[in-house]
Formats: sequence, C-alpha cells, structure tokens
Amino acid sequence: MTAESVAGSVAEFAIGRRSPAAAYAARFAAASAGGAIRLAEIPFLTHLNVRADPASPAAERIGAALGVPLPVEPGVVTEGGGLSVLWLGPDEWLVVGPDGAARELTERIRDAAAGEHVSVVDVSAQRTTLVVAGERARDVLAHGCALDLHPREFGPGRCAQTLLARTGVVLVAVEDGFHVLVRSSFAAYAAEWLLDASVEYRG
Amino acid sequence: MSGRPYRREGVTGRVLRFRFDGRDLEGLAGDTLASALLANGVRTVASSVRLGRPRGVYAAGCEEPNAVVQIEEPFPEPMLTATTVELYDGLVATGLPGRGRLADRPDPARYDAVHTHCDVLVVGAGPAGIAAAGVAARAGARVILADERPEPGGGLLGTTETVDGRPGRAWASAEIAALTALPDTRVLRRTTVIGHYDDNYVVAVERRTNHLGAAAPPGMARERVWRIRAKRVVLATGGHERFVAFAGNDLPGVMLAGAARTYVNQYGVLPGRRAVVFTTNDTAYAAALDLADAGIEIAAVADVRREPGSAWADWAWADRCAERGIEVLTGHVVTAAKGEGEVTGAEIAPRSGRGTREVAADLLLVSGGWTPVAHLFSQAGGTLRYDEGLGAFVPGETRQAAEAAGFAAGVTTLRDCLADGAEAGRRALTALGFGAPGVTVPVVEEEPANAPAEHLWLVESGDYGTHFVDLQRDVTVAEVLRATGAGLTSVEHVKRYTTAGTAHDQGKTSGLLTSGVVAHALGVDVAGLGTTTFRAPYTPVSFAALAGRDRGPLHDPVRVAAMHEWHVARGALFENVGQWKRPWYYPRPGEDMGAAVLRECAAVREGVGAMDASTLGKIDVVGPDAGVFLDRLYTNMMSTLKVGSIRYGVMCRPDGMVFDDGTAIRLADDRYLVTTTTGNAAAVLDWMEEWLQTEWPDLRVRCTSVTEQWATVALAGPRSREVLAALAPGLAVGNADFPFMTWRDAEVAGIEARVCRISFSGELAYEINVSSWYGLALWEAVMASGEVTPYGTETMHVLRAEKGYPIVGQDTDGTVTPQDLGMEWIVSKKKADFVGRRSYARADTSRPDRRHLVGLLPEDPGVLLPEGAHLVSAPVAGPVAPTARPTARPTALAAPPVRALGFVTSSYRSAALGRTFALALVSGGRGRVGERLYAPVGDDLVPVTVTSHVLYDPEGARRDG
Amino acid sequence: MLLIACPWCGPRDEAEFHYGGQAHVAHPEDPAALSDEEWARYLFFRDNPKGLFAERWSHAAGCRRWFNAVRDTATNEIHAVYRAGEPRPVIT
Amino acid sequence: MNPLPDSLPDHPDRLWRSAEPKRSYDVVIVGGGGHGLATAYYLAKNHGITDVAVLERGWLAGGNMARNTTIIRSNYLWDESAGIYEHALKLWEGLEEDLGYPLLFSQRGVLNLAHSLQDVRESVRRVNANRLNGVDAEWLTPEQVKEVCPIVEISPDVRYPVLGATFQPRAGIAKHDYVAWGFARAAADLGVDLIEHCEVTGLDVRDGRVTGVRTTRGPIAAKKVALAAAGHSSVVAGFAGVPLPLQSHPLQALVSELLEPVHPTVVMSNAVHVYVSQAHKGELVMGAGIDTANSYRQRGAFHIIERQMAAALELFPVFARAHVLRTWGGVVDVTPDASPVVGLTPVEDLYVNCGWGTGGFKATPGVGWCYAHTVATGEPHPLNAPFSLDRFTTGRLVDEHGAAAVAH
Repeated sequence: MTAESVAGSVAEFAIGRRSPAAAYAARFAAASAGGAIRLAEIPFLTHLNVRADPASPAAERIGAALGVPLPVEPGVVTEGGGLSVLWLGPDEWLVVGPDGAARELTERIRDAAAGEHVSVVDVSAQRTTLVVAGERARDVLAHGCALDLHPREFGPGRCAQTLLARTGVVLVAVEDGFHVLVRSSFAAYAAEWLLDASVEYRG
Repeated sequence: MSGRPYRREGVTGRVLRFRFDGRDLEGLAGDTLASALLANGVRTVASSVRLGRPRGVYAAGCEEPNAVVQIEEPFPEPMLTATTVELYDGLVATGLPGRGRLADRPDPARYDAVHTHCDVLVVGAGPAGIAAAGVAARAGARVILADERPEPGGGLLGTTETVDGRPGRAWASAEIAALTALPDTRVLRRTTVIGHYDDNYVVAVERRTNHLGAAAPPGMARERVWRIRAKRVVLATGGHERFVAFAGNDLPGVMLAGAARTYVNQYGVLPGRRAVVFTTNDTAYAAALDLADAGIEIAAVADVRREPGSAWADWAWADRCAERGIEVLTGHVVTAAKGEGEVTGAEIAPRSGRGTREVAADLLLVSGGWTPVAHLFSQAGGTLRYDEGLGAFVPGETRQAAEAAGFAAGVTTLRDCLADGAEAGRRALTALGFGAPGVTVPVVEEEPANAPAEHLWLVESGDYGTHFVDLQRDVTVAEVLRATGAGLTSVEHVKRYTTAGTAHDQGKTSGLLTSGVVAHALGVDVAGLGTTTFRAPYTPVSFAALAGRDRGPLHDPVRVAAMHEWHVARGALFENVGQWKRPWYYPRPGEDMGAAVLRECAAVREGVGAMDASTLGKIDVVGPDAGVFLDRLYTNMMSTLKVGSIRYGVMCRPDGMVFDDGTAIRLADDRYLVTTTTGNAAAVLDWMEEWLQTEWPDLRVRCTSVTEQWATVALAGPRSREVLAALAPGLAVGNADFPFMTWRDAEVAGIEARVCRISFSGELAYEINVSSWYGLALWEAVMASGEVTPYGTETMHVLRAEKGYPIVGQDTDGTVTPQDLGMEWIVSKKKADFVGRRSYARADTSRPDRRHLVGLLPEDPGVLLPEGAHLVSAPVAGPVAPTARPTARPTALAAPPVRALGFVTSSYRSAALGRTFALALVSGGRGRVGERLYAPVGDDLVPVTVTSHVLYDPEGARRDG
Repeated sequence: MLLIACPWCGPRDEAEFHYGGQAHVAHPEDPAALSDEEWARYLFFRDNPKGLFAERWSHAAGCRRWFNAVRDTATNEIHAVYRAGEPRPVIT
Repeated sequence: MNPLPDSLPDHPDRLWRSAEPKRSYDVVIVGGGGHGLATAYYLAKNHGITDVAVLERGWLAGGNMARNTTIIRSNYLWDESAGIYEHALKLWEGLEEDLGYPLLFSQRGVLNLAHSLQDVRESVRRVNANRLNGVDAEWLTPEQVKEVCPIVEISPDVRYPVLGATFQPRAGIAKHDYVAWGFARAAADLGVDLIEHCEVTGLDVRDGRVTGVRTTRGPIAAKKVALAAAGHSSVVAGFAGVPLPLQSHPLQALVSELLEPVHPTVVMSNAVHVYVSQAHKGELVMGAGIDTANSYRQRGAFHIIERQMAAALELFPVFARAHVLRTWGGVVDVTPDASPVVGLTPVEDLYVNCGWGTGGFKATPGVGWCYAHTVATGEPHPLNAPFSLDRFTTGRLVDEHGAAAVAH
C-alpha cells in the first residue's frame, strides 16, 4: 500500500458529518404525526462553554461582544442576535449559536476577554439538541424530569441542568415546548426514552 | 340470575361474567370481586395460612385481612384482596391459602412513573379530603387529590348520610366534578398513596387499566407511580374498623359492621339474611339500622357497654332500634361465633357471665371501634398520641408541612370532619401565603350524639385458641399469651414471636388489637405500650410498578461513540465498560474470539490497525494556574510540559493508591487537554472540581468536559505512518517532524483534526481526534483503504500487556501504588507535595513484601492462566495426588489455609511472543524475577516463571516505526 | 428523596447531588510535617454525629458547584445551606 | 384449598426476663443486638465470665438484627476477612445444637453474579482466594447459574447480562429473630443480665481507663465495657472521646407477600445492588444499596427502592407482579475499607466492635466468639487482630471494596 493508493481511496469517500440522533429522524417524525407531541433533533448548533468570573470586566465585555449579556441569575437564558446564552453555573455559560459559528464566536469571546482568565471551549459536538414540543411536552418530560415544569415555574427564558430519566441534560423552555440538550453518547438513549415516554400522548 | 338472592331489591347494572374457584358467576358493574361474591352467596373465599380454616369477606376495603385471592386471568397476579379488585368481564380468580403464585411467563404490561408538584396534596377523597381540596383549589392553589378507590366519597359511599341536602355520594361526585374542572387541580382516582417521605416527597400508585380487563387499551401503562413533591400535605385518610377477639371470630359470616353497611349501601349487596351485631361503640348502630332498612333481619345488638344511654339523655340509637323492633342487649358480649364452616349463630352472654344464649344468624357484625389511619403521618416522621375517646393512636406532632384531617385526626362526626377538612385546607393556604379565605362548611343533618365507646379488646374465656387477633396470620390470643408468658414485654417482640401484623394487610385491623391484648396480658396501659412501626408501602405495590420504564433497553443508558453503527454493521462484539458499549473484537466468519484477537494483534504488530478510542474521558483544563493544578493532582510534573508535547500521568487518591491514568496534552501556556480512563471520566472531572472549589479556590483554573466533543481513532502499527501520511497530505509525519509524545493540528481525510503521537501498544501509533460529528467519516476514511484492521478492546489489552502497561481497575484494585506497578519513575521526587504523596511514607506502603506488578510465563507456553488465578510458592507438604504424568512438580496443595503470594490480573495468548503470558501482582515480585511459582488451576498446579512485566520490545525500539 | 436547596439553583431532588461527607476538613498545608496518626486522622476519620452535621454536597447534575449544608442526621432536616468557603452558620 | 404446612418452628415457651440493672458488672456490653448478645454468650460459655450486662436502648435485637436480610456466607476476598467469616460459618453450622434453638439455618448456597468482564476477573480471583483459605467456592457459567436458580435471566441480550457467578454452597440464610433470641436465652441462662430500654448516655473514663457507663436508668460501674452499638458506635465511643473511622448510613430492605417457592438459593449482584432470597414462609426478602448521605434515620430514600426493583426485574422477570409488602431501613456503620473494627481502643478496658457495614449478621457467632476472647483476655483474638484501629495509621487496610473503578 502506498500513500497515494490510500489517498485515492479516500477521495472516493464522501466526507460528511452526522449528528448524534440522526438515526431517529424517521421515528421522531412518526411520533410527531398526531400533533400533541413533537420530537425532533436540531443538529449541529454551535455550543461554546464559557467560564469567567461573572463580576469581572471580562464578563461584561464578553456580553457586549456577543450582544447578549451573560446571565447572572441562575436558570436564566438571555437571547439576541441569533444567539442565546444559558446559565449553567455561577461562572459558567453555554453560548448557543447557529451551525458553523464556533470559530468566529470563540475568537470574539477571547478577544473580549483580553487576557483575563476566561475559558472558552468549543463543545458543539459534546451535546445535541432534541426538541420536545407540543401541548403534551410537559407530560412527556414529567415521566423522567423531577423539576416543576409548570409554566409559572419554568416558562420560556428558563433553563436548567438536571436529570432526564437516567441521563443529565440541559433543559431549555421555549415558546412551544422544550429543548433538551443531551450528551452525544447519551443521545440514542434519550431519543429512545422520549419515544417511549410519548407513547400515550401521540394523539 | 344467580346474583339476585343477595342483591338488594331494585339494584341493576351492566352484568359482568367472572369465574371464581372454578364457578362461573355474574356480578354488576361497580362491584368489587368481594361484593360480587357476597351477592352470589359465596361465604368462604379463602382459607387461612396455618390452620386451613375457611375464611370469608371481613371488610370492604384495603384493610381486608381474609379474602385474599389469586388472579388467574387475564394475567396471573398473586395475593390481591377481593375487596379491592374491581370486577370486570372475564376475570378469573381463586381464593388463596395466604400464599400466592407468580406467573411463569413475562408480564406484558407497561408500567411507568411521573413526577408532579403541587401546593397542596390531599390524601383521601372522603368528606374531610374533599372539603380540604375544595377550599385550597378554589383559592387558586395547585391541588392534587388522591384517593385509592374508583369513586370519590370515602366513608360517605357506605352510608346514607346527606351533605348539602344531597346524598353524600352525589355530593362527593359533584364536588369532584367541580374540582376537576379547575385548571391546576388534579384528581387521581384508584391511586393509593403508599409512602410519605422526607421533605413531603409522597409516592402514590395509580391503577389505570386493571379494572378494564381485556378492554384495557394496549400501550397504556397498567400502573403508574406518582412521585409527588408537595408544599403542604393534608392526610384525610379516614379510619379502619377493628374487631374484637372472641371465639370463632374468623368464621365466614363474621364481618366488620361498617363493611356490611358499605355492602348494603354502596353495592346493594346483602351480606346475609339475619344478623347479630356485636359492638363496643355507637357506630355499629347505624350499620344495624341500614341493614334492617335493606331487609336484613337484625336478631340482636350485643353492646358491651352497660348503659350507653344512661349518661346521654339524647342517646337516640336505642329508640331507633326500638322503632324497627331490634333488640338491644346492653352489657352483653358475643362469646362465640357458632357454626361449622360458616356462621349459623352467635353465642351471647351478659358480661356478668350468666345467661348465655345462642341466637341464630348467618351474619355476625362486629365493631371494636375505629382506628384512624395514621400510617402516612407516622411514616412522615409524625408522632402519635393515644386518644382515650377513640381508644386508638391519633396523629400528634410532625416536623413536616403536613397535617391530618377528619377522622384520621381523630375527628368523629361527619359535620366535624367536613369542618376540619375545610380548616385544614384553609391552614394550608395560609401557610402558602394565599391569604385567609373564608370557609363555607357543607351542611349536614343532625346526627344522634354519640355515647362514649368502651375499649374492649377480647372477650375473656378459658380457651383462647380461636380468639383471633390477626386473621391472615392465624394468630390467636392464645399465642399472644404464650409470647408474653415467655417473657416478652414489647409489642415488637410479640409481633415477631407470633408474626401478628406481618401479613398482607400489615395489621390494619389487627395492629392495635394485638397491642390491646398484650396490654391486657401484661396488665399495662395500651397507651404506654404503643404500636409497632408503620412502614411503607401503605398497601402492597407491585415490583413492576416500582421498576417502571427502567427495564430492558431503558434499564440503564447505553453510551455509544460516533462510529458505533459501523462497528455494529461489521459484526463487532461489544464489551460493557461502565455504560459504554466498546467494540471488544471483530470476528470474521468462522473465527472464535481467540483467533480474531490473535489476528488483530498480529495486524497491529506487523501492519496497521485502528481502534475506536473515543470513549476515553477528555477534559479541557484552562487557566494561568493549570500547570500548577495538574502538578498537584498527578504524581509527576505537568507544569514543565512544553506546548505541543504530551505526557503520561498517574493520579492517586490521598491514600496513595492509583485512581486513574491518562495523558496530558499541552495545547497552550494556559491550556491542557487531559484524558482519563473510560470508566473514570466523570469521576476525574468531579475530582478536579472538588479540589478546585473546596481546597484551591485561589487557583485560576477551569475544567470543561469535552469527552464527546471529540471522536478518536487510534491508528497503530509499523504502517500507521504511511496510512496517516496518505490521509493527511499536509502533515509532516516523519519522526523528526512529528516526534513521539507530541501533537499536531492537521487536516485528516479533509477533516480538521488533532493528531497525537502516543502509543498504548509500543508500536508506532497516532491518535486522530476530530469533532465527533465527523467521527464516523474519519473512521470510514481510515478503513476505506482496506488495509487497516479494526481492532477492539481485547486486542488493545493484549498489546498493552505485552508492554507491561497496567490498566487501572484491572491490574490495580484500589490497594496498589504507582511504585507497586513499577512506576517509581512517575512519582516526582522534586515536587513538594501532590495528592497522595504523604501516604508513601507510611509503614505499609514501604513494606518490601508489597505486591508488585510482574510478568508471568507459564512453563508450558500453551497454557493460558485464568485471570484471577492465585499464586503460591514452591512445593507444598501434604499428600500429593496420584498422577499419571511423569513429572516432578507438585500437583496438590497443602491443607488450607495456604498463603497466596499474589494473583493474575491479566492473561493472554500473544501473537508477538508466540506463547501465553500474564501480568500478576506478586508479593515482593520484583525480587522474584526468575523464580518458579505455581498457580492452582482446578485440581492442577501450573508452574510459572516470574519475569519483568515488560515482555515485548523492552528497549522501546518499535515506537518510532 | 430529600429536597436540597442548591445555593444557586434552588431546591432540587437529592438524586441530582453527590454527597461529600463532613465539611470544613481542609487538606493539610504540609502533609509531610504530620505524624502517621495525624495523617490517618485526615485520611480516614470524619465526624459522624447523630444530630447537626455540617456536610458537603455537590450539585453534580446541575451547576456542579460544591456547597455545604447543616443537616440533622437524626431527622434529615436541613437547617442551612451555604457556599463553599463560607463559615458554618450557627443553628439555634 | 390446602393450608400450607406450618413450616416455621414455634419459639419456645420461655425466652428471657428483662433484668433490672445492678450497680456494677465485670463486663457491660453496650448494644443488645446480635453481636452484643453473642459476645455475652461466649463470654459466659467460653470464658466463664457471667457477671455481664447487655444494655439495649430499645427492645432487644431491635436494631440491625431485626432489619437485615439474613444472608450468611464467608466467601470474602482477603485472608483476614475469610478467616473471621469462615470461623463464623463453621459456628453457624453447629449453632442450632449449641444454643438449643431452631435458627432455620438453611445452607442453600449464595450466588454472587458477575455482569462485566471486570466482575468476572474479580469473581474468579475471589474464588481462588477462597479455595486457598479453605472456603468452599466455585465459579459457575451462566448455564450453571440457571441450574442453581432457574428463574435468573441469563439471556446475553439484557443490559448487563449474567456472565457467570461465584457460588458458595455452604452459604445460606437463617431467621434473624430466632438467632438473636437463641443467643439471648442462652446468655440469660448462663447468668447474663439482659437489660432493655436502657440507653447509654455517657461513659465514665478515669485516668485513661473506663470505669462504667451512665444510662437512662442510672450509672452502672464496669470493669470492662464492650461496645457493640453498630450504627450508633460513633455516638457511644464519642462519650469516651474515642474517634472511630465510621460513617453511618441508612440501608434498606423489603419483603414481598408469601409466594409459592420460586427461588431456591440466595442471589447477590453487587453491580446492580440487588440481593434476594425467598424466606422459609415464602416471602421474597431483598436488600438494596445504602443511601449515600450519613443519616441515623432508619429510613432510606424511595428512589433507591425503585432502582433496586428495576434491577431485580432485569434479573428475575417473573417477579413482576409480586408485591412489596413492607420496606424498612437500618443504620449501618461503614469504615473506609469496608472491613470491621474489632479490638482495643486508646481507653483502657474499653473495647470496640463496629464497622460491619452491611455484613454484620453473617458474622454474629464468629465475632461474638472473637470479641469475647478480646474482652476476656485483653488481647485481640488472632482472627480479629487484623481488624484493629491501628491499621488506619499504618495503612494496612483490609480493603473489601475491591476495584471500585471501571476503567480502560
């Protein structure tokens, strides 16, 4: 085998990326057909884990650079300019942006940090985003989530790191339901679990 | 119709067909199995567990001690009480002698669980519960009202009382309908609250399809566990009637008075034709009157109280009895139930003892008073106090945000229960900050005033052999007396001696009675004696309900890497490593594991192989103090690592024992990426956070997991360089350009990648890391040449073992130091401290006879030692087993105990060595190199030679290709 | 299932937390200066009172912060939660 | 419908009479559980020391002795553990006769299941260690497991398949109350005072020597004080200023209703935290994992029961419609190396026996024997010498956790 022969065979191979729950697209669609519940994956979003002292000038500069302040109130999501910033901890945020924005956003944040101790880590492929929406979304999640998801307690603009059945998730309340951010290696489990939990609500 | 003779006139409904003990019978919609059996005149439902005595229906609810049945169809279920089984078409059941049968086939039903939250949880939809829930819900609180029965109303269902001018049952239904319409109120029927835990965590089980029989919708969960977190809890759990211990009180036909009243009023069933009533209190009179009004002849009421009316000018029960011609015998007891196999009469005697007479009857109603259901209150940590009036323990104080209401709190009349419930609802609202709404208490009819009850536990006799206190356990007063006679003075001891209170009903009707009889025997006060502890669940709950959906594929998450589908498609077998599925080996058609692994090993040693290494834990460690931080956690120096380089490291616990190992990659001055073992990824991240947050908050370091951000392909073997070169034409792969233990960013197969030159096999090797979105693409690109052999964890294990690289958790067990592993070189002498360092100065960690990691070569190169085999030293005394083989070596062990020198941690067939080999932890092992030891395997002793743990390429010549 | 008030995230189920044992046990400044007995005390001996106990928890499935709680081990009642580094509050 | 045979033997007509405390004793044993009662019995029987009081704060044997799942085995990994547990097992084998009490000791064997390759390695290691120590032990394939216990699910397709098991045929179960009462009656017959509802509230220590105990029923002088207070050991030893390397945790167990026999042996699965047997009357007896947080509340968290049930049904699908009748919790005292502490303390004449974690019941006669020797002679019995407090200083632990980590 020569280097050329290997290169030749690589050239014939289509390079493509694949999202962690890609295999579930058809089953999600089928489960969503009744309308009461909607399951889907939003693949390839940009996720940056940002850690900084919330009281530091750097944190403020990062917010300004992103056009969205880093939320300091626990469990809050700030949004703007196509980005949302999820509070993960008192010095930790997840910046969520569109597909392909990781490099540019990372640079923007690093520049804003301007040498202060800030950690920015691209974790876009660390988790994938599952949509659980529709009028029965709360009922489905309640089978495995111990949080009080009543709209008064956990409405749009709220997020939480918590457990869904036997896996950790970042749960985000959106207008018509929830985004469930799950670790990629747990995506298949989460997908199977959601399909199972929605059995009685497919309408 | 067969059910008619014992059905009240005018009662109709949908006819349901069922089979009991082989008889085809009919009942009506709304029946329980118990009411349907009574309606069919079935008196004997089960037999008793020890004595085989016939037993009939005794109660009308979950407290039933007797009528225990096995469901046969539609699916076998053991030990249900006939009083709680709703009748459905096609039900097949048999009575049980106290012991049930499990199905021999898998249960096809679905079970699930759900979390929910509320401001106020009300347990029990009787008058107090409905009143409490109504007040709270109408004020806007989030309310859950749970009740074990299919229909709301609780005690009202069995009576003829009215509320707000309507029959109680209708009032309850209307109230529930109104509450159900409120947006934040949930009414759970057929839902038993089984446990009340700390912080108002309340667990309930809803039976959702049982009552539907074959009509149950497929896919609907049969039972559902409700995990309720409530801000306030109102326990309106009502009460259970007790009986009295007298001779033959277990005969079919003996029944709790309140139960009989329920059968008549709720089910329209006549549990007999002619009844004798035996009571210690007023409540049985209402039962007697309702039965009489339903056409059952009341032959006599024996009231233990001498003159209940004398102190009570307005005691109206006697008059009401007189109106119906019912004879009331005050100061009388029933001394015995009479009959063979079932009640045919009752022996009544004045308490003075003279003038016994026998009254013919097929029904003997008994009421020994009522016990508040304080189970949940007690479970929740509440104290109980003895209430003289009730002769029972009632809820006292609790630390939790919970209170009892209605009869459960010791409140006796309907009017007071409604008021108490409403007050409880109001108090809950106040506590939650809802303000203090006005409370309207429903109006009820005047009830006759009650005379005080007398607390009689047993009817005295010379022979207590059939005075039952626990019907299901066949425990009689005689046995309680034997226990106290043996010296026991604690109710808990008596319970254990006799087994009273331990049966299916957990002593709901018998618990207090047992205490009462013990108190009687010891001549002490029942108040001081107390009861046994109430434990969850309140009623039995199926294993399957508690297991819920965490079964089969959902039992525990399966974690997979991005290339998993490829491995599956290529027929890989998988190893569970923690929650991960890792390819174990890739057998080709006709290959067994041994052959496949030898082939994979040879491919790596001679050509090139690839392994999915994505599961290793990966942590970004960022910050100006990252080097200092890692220096403190690893035994070796990490701060001196150059940017662009990689270093292997070992992490220990403070006790000095190896905890994890991996590599640190220095990405920048202030940035490392460290890897962990697959199983310890989360533990290592937690470990780092723990030290940073709790011990070293001054360090400017932040850690972020990137385990799944990256997919990793390990490319190993002398030809790995050419494969990489082809995939990454822009990368200078020469030894000088890309030396061992360095990393480069490059495009590999058109994908952005970070390539690390590290080796866990001793061969020239690379680990190619890409975004896990591209993991499958990279893997397929690597495989596309057709020249790269995929290999699994088993081959990886063999290859590393040939090099003497330990695996944490396999070659270590929490008692092994780096020095034990022969890795003194990795324990820094320069650093002032690191986690675990101090422990190496302890006496035990410097013992010369500690177990060291060594290699073992079986003298027969074809013999594979089992992992876990032990090692003993030279020939042993004792008889040597006869052996046919001409050999000088010992073949038998001395008599135990035989001191083990160590054990085999890893053992393989090596393609490279052309023989078997093993790694072992051996006492003083490094000093034993060259020594012959023996491994007892089965009945044989396998001779082995101790060697260095590095067996292959000890010079390290192969790592540069 | 205790309800534990994470100082940041608020009340969450016990299942979201990792237990960390006794609080306020600092890693010795200079372990080498300790006797074997003193080192053993640090390694293996922790208070185990029946009653109020200052203990560590990590909100492992949530914000991943370590914090302290004062809990009554006889009743499981949590009297206070406070952040790592803060002094133990006085419970009356 | 035939009644079941009355399979449980009756307790005798005479047990013990709760004694009134005297002013002083040669030996005061703190804790009237199985260990305390067995120690009292062997003090009297083996050493002729009968001026002994056993103090129990509640009712006799009402703590962990009344709350355990009654499993008896001796197939421990380390020589030190095998020594004391095997000594106990040998005593169990003659105990009914010795005590003159039916203990329902049933040597039905114990299976310890392996669910991963790492479990298999550890299991085979333990079997081999056991054999060298004279402890009966076998490694069984899944098919052999099925022969021993036909209801175990051995399909390779389940989440954590059964890859095999260790089997100790001589292991089994006994009836805990019978054991406790057997020791109690025998000890009382030899002159030991069993004093119930007598809680120790203090220890008198003078010049480094213990001289007595203070109790809710007054002070009691003692030449020697032997602690056997299980989950409350830290509290009691604390009265003498003796710190112990213990943490107390709730441990839960449960029983089902009575069922026809389906389960002929004892199955333990550490990986999924299930252990189950079917007791003599027919109830399934199951133990769960411990709560992680320290607590003296004799009540565990409910989610642990739910997890246990899920794991149990993976192993035993036929249990689906069995019912949980009763759950309860005990308080277990756990040491850093999961091995007990038995021996002397820094306070003279004060002895300690604690840290048995989840394993105390099976050791009852063995530890009673050795602890009695230790108290009587002032020197540890050779079998409990390795379990000294001192080992935490030297580092010579007896680490029965085994490999906790799943790695590579």
